[in-house]
Amino acid sequence: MAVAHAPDSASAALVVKDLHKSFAGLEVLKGVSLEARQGDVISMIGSSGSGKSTFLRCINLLEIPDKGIVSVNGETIAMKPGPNGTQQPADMRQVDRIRSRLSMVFQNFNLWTHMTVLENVIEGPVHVLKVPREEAVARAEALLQKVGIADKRDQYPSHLSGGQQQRCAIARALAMEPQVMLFDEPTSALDPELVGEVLLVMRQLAEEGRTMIIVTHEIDFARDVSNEIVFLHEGRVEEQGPPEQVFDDPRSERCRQFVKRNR
Amino acid sequence: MAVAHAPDSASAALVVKDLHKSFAGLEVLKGVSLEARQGDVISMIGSSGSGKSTFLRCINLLEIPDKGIVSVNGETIAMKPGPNGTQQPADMRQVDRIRSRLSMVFQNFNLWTHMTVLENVIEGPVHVLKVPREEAVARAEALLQKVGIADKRDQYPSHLSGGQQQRCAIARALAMEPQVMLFDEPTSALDPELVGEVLLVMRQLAEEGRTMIIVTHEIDFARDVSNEIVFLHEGRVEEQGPPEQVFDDPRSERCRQFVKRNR
Amino acid sequence: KDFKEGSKVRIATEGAYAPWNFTDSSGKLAGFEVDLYADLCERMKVQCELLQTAWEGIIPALQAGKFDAIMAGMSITDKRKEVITFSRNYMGSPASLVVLKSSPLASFDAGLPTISLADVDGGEMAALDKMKAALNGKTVGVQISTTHENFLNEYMAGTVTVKTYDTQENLDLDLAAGRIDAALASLSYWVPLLEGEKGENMKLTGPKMDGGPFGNGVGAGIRQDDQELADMFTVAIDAAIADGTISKLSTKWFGFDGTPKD
Amino acid sequence: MPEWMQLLQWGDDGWGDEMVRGMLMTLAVACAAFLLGIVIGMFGAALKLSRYILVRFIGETYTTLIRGVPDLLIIYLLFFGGSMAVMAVARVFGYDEYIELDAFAIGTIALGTISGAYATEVIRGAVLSVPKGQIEAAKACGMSRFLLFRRIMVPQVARYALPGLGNVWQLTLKDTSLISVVGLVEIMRQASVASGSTQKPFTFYLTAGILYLVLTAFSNKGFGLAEIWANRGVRRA
Amino acid sequence: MDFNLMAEAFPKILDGLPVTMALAGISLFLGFFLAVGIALLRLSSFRPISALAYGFVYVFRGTPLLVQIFLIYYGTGQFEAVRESFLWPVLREAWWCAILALTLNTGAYTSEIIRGGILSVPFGQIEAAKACGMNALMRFRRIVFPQAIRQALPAYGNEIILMIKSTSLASTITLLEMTGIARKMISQTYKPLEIFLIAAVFYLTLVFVVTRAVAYVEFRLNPDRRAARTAKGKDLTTVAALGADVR
Ligand SMILES: Nc1ncnc2c1ncn2[C@@H]1O[C@H](COP(=O)(O)OP(=O)(O)OP(=O)(O)O)[C@@H](O)[C@H]1O
Ligand SMILES: Nc1ncnc2c1ncn2[C@@H]1O[C@H](COP(=O)(O)OP(=O)(O)OP(=O)(O)O)[C@@H](O)[C@H]1O
Ligand SMILES: [Mg+2]
Ligand SMILES: [Mg+2]
Repeated sequence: MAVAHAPDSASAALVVKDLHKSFAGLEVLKGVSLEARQGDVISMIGSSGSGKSTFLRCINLLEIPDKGIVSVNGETIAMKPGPNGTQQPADMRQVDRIRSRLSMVFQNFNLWTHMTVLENVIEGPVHVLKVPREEAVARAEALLQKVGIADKRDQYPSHLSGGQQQRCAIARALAMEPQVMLFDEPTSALDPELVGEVLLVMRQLAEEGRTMIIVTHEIDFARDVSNEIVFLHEGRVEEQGPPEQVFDDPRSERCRQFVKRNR
Repeated sequence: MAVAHAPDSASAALVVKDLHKSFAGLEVLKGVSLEARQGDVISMIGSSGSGKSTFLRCINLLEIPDKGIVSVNGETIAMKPGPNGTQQPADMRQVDRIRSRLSMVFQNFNLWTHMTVLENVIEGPVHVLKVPREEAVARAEALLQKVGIADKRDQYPSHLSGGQQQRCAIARALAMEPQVMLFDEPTSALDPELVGEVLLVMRQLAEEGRTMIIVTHEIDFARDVSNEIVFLHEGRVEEQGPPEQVFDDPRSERCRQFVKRNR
Repeated sequence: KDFKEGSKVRIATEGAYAPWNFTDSSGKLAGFEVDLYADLCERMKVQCELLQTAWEGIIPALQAGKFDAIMAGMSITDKRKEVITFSRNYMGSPASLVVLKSSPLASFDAGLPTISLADVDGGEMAALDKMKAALNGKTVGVQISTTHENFLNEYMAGTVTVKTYDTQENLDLDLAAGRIDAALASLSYWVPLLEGEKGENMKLTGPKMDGGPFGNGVGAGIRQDDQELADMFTVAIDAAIADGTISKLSTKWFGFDGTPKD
Repeated sequence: MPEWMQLLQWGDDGWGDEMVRGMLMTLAVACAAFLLGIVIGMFGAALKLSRYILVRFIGETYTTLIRGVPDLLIIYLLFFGGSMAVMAVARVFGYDEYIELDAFAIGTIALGTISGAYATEVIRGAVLSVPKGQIEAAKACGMSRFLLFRRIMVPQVARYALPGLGNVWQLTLKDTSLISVVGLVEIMRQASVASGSTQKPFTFYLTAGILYLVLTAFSNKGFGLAEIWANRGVRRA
Repeated sequence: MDFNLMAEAFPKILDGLPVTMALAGISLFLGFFLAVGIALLRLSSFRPISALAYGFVYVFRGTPLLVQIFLIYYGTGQFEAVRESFLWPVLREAWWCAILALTLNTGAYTSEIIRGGILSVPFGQIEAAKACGMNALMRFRRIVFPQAIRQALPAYGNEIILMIKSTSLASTITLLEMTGIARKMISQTYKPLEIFLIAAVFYLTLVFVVTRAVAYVEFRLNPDRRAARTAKGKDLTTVAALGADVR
């Protein structure tokens, strides 16, 4: 579905170079690099605990990487050395600005419990992007319609089913109209029908030129939605390429095993 | 895989009759009945918001059904009329007893955050079932091994990846050695490899004669694991039968549509 | 309860109201009333026990029966007489104003050294008027709900601003800080204070006043049911006045002879 | 030797030992009352969270009444009222001497009742903050009410309640100054005796303040450790 | 029971009501903002700042309010330098000293309560706010604070009540509020029970109003803890909250 681009750092929407991250001695990311151009949809697969979520969280600095560079739209997040060998973001204002251009769907949704579904969705646009309220509400309603929970707009997250919460989280991320979207297993709680619909939404977004990084366990979904697959194994990129190659003819033994299980 | 049993109420491990449940005017379950014999593995499928989780939660009385009967191993949970037309469990001791024979894996895990992985797993056996501590620990370690998170035994849940949390939740439920197990999307955060392993564990449990009710979105998994499929639609059982029939030749139009999406 | 010779009598004092009664640094009680109680008990031929209790709640505790008498610098007033009874007074205590030495009031002279408010004659009237004029527009501090406060409200109403303090020490501090122009309290308090370092910058001014609103001196407080105990105290106090014991003790502790006149 | 050091000497020549003894009394009463208050607070919270409106009403009445009535009145009622009641009963049996109730016990009960009302509110707020799912998980594995309470609620409630309970502890610590009316000599009473006897209020009130700070330092340490314990497994953003 | 005395006490204590309410109201208002600031400073990762905030809380929570009022009012007056400084016109007034002491005191206690509330906000929700680019201030204002205050509300209700009662200490520095008047009457009549009972009536009324108001605010702020809203129907339960404690 996506056109092959020539590697071109200038038009790169997201560049990650040599990312390292450890938790209390456990090295989770051992040097991961990734480059995504405008309109790219990259799926990350890999076994549980291989560091996929950590990687996404490092991109928008929810975890501070121990080493490595992240740039979004050509702007590199400046880091400064912190105490005992770690690093820290140099300018929190820059971080906030870059974060407002990224958006993220969390693996466990993290909806704000004190706000209704609608309020969750308009929160970012109204307060971060300063979109006028009526406009934000209109857009939010359209998004909720799209993901099929328009009737739940005035409910609080604790009264939603798992799939409804996940859809609310997706709508919240979409509402930010970000250049780069990070999805952490966005369809885990959805039934096959809804997965199909989310697929449609994502295609549409890709056509609008938005870049997406998707962590997913659904190989079929990954195949359908993405133009590049990254297979993460034990904190390293073990295999990378277009879906056909990674799924149908993987070079690495580990990847072959992983994909095999999925009929 | 499973043998067809003659319907026999006496050996029925779980009987649910005409369950109704509304939330503030929204009728979520509109009379759902289900019968599971020893060793049955029943998968419930249905679109998001159709009431699957609510149904499971009603079985162990986490939600009090507005109407309907639940019996486990022939023992019916006694209810008494509550204020304004609702009902209430008559004997909380009975409810606790029955709950200790059921166990549940929640859609969002609900691990106890103040306990390590191991403590989460041995909590029920040690304190509810009064299993000696060493024995419980030994069994818990075996279970953690089985689901592949033995190395995380002393971590707190908040330091686990999504899939690791889910596996911890599964181990916690298994540790109770219950007669009936309720799984709410037990594989949503797992990669295909792990799904395969969970499948193995479930087969083993079924062979031991345990009864399982599984809510899942993964049609392939449901086909592999269960001897009966229940398709829930808008709070009613729309289609019910062995996997081959429900998936390959559904009678209801709605079910046909739902299953079609899954190639 | 019957009190007679040889009975046991429990007497309460506060232990924090120097020099009437206070605690020394080793925790032992001392002061005018501590000396006096021993003397009176000997005269009454009873076995006495001296207890220490907080001022707040001392009367309810007397009524509840925790002890049988209070000797804690307690003035005999009509209000108190509604709830307990008193022995005769064992100490008279005229009141006086104190000001800072730097104050214009320091040199105030009403023309009379003492005023007895029980029966005011012409000269005393003129002295009171003089005082009124001198204090006009000034702020005077007193300890709350004392006879001194009553005096200001009755005799100086409209001329002075009255500020009330829960303890006498706080009143002293505000006088030193200059928040008030003058303080009114009993001479038995002022005389020892002015001798100490704290009173360095202060001085007595105006006439000494007693009688009328200042009540009838200090006596032992006793439950109303126990009138016979009050009478025993009165007899003993009369004797102590007669042989000069009170005069001696008050001079020792207060620096002046405070033997009550009647 | 500076004057204040002389005043605060140890032994018969100074007030140091008396003040420290007052501090120990404060500590003893406060500890006993605080523990009692926690127990009452747990019951109170249970009452206020009950499904039954009547039970809730009882809890509501308790907290409103106790918090609404001046603390000193509660102490008076318990102390004087208590001993009068006991004496009235004794008189029926022909005994009419004064009966002294144990001041420490009365003080503890009075302060415990008061701090219990405040603890009730703190604990109630904390109970409501425990993630619902974790309670459900406990129910689902068949835990009885008591077990649920002991194994899941207490540790989690502790986490949310500790800062608030720290306030209640401070309150109890300082409310001990009110029990001097029942005859217990604690820090503030000792300070007022000393300042009334020496005419040195600043020295003694400052000393009292410092002694309270010493107590606070120890209790802060304790609460800090308790918070670390209660927050195990919690991630911070 | 001396009912005449009680009847006499009623109007007198009523006179102190405005003083009590003004002292409590003003210091609670100012103290709240102070507390939010202190709580934030305490959670700062910059050590000197959090230590400073801790020191403030430690001292003002750790010493009796009586001692604080005493030192602020009588203590400052001891120094010639203070008496000659520009602060004296303020510190000279018992009223402002009381407000100052009460504000600092409630600020310290409230900051602890708010800190507890802040710590109870689920970690993931703060991350979600970060992820959509909210800066620290906005995160606090929109996500953390609204949730913190929900958790802290019962404890804060305690604090409001304690402040109302704490105003009684203002009588040590010549301000006559309700307890001051009551004590004055007690030391004239020596009938503490009767007079305290009348005072209790006033305090109880205030406390009752406060607890109802707090319960109402708690109810309003926690829609997610209530049952799902019925379509668009009127929220009848809100009205019920005034009568009963609703969860
Ligand atoms: N506590 C509640 N209050 C109000 N409505 C609720 C509550 N719990 C569930 N619902 C509603 O009931 C319906 C069924 O919810 P349920 O969680 O059973 O769905 P589900 O079939 O499990 O969906 P999913 O696959 O998305 O998890 C949903 O529309 C949901 O919004
Ligand atoms: N805060 C933390 N502290 C310690 N260890 C952590 C922390 N967060 C993650 N880990 C560990 O890092 C590893 C990678 O976690 P991560 O969440 O990135 O996995 P994942 O690839 O997203 O897995 P899943 O598919 O199960 O979500 C896991 O082993 C996990 O236990
Ligand atoms: Mg993950
Ligand atoms: Mg569900």
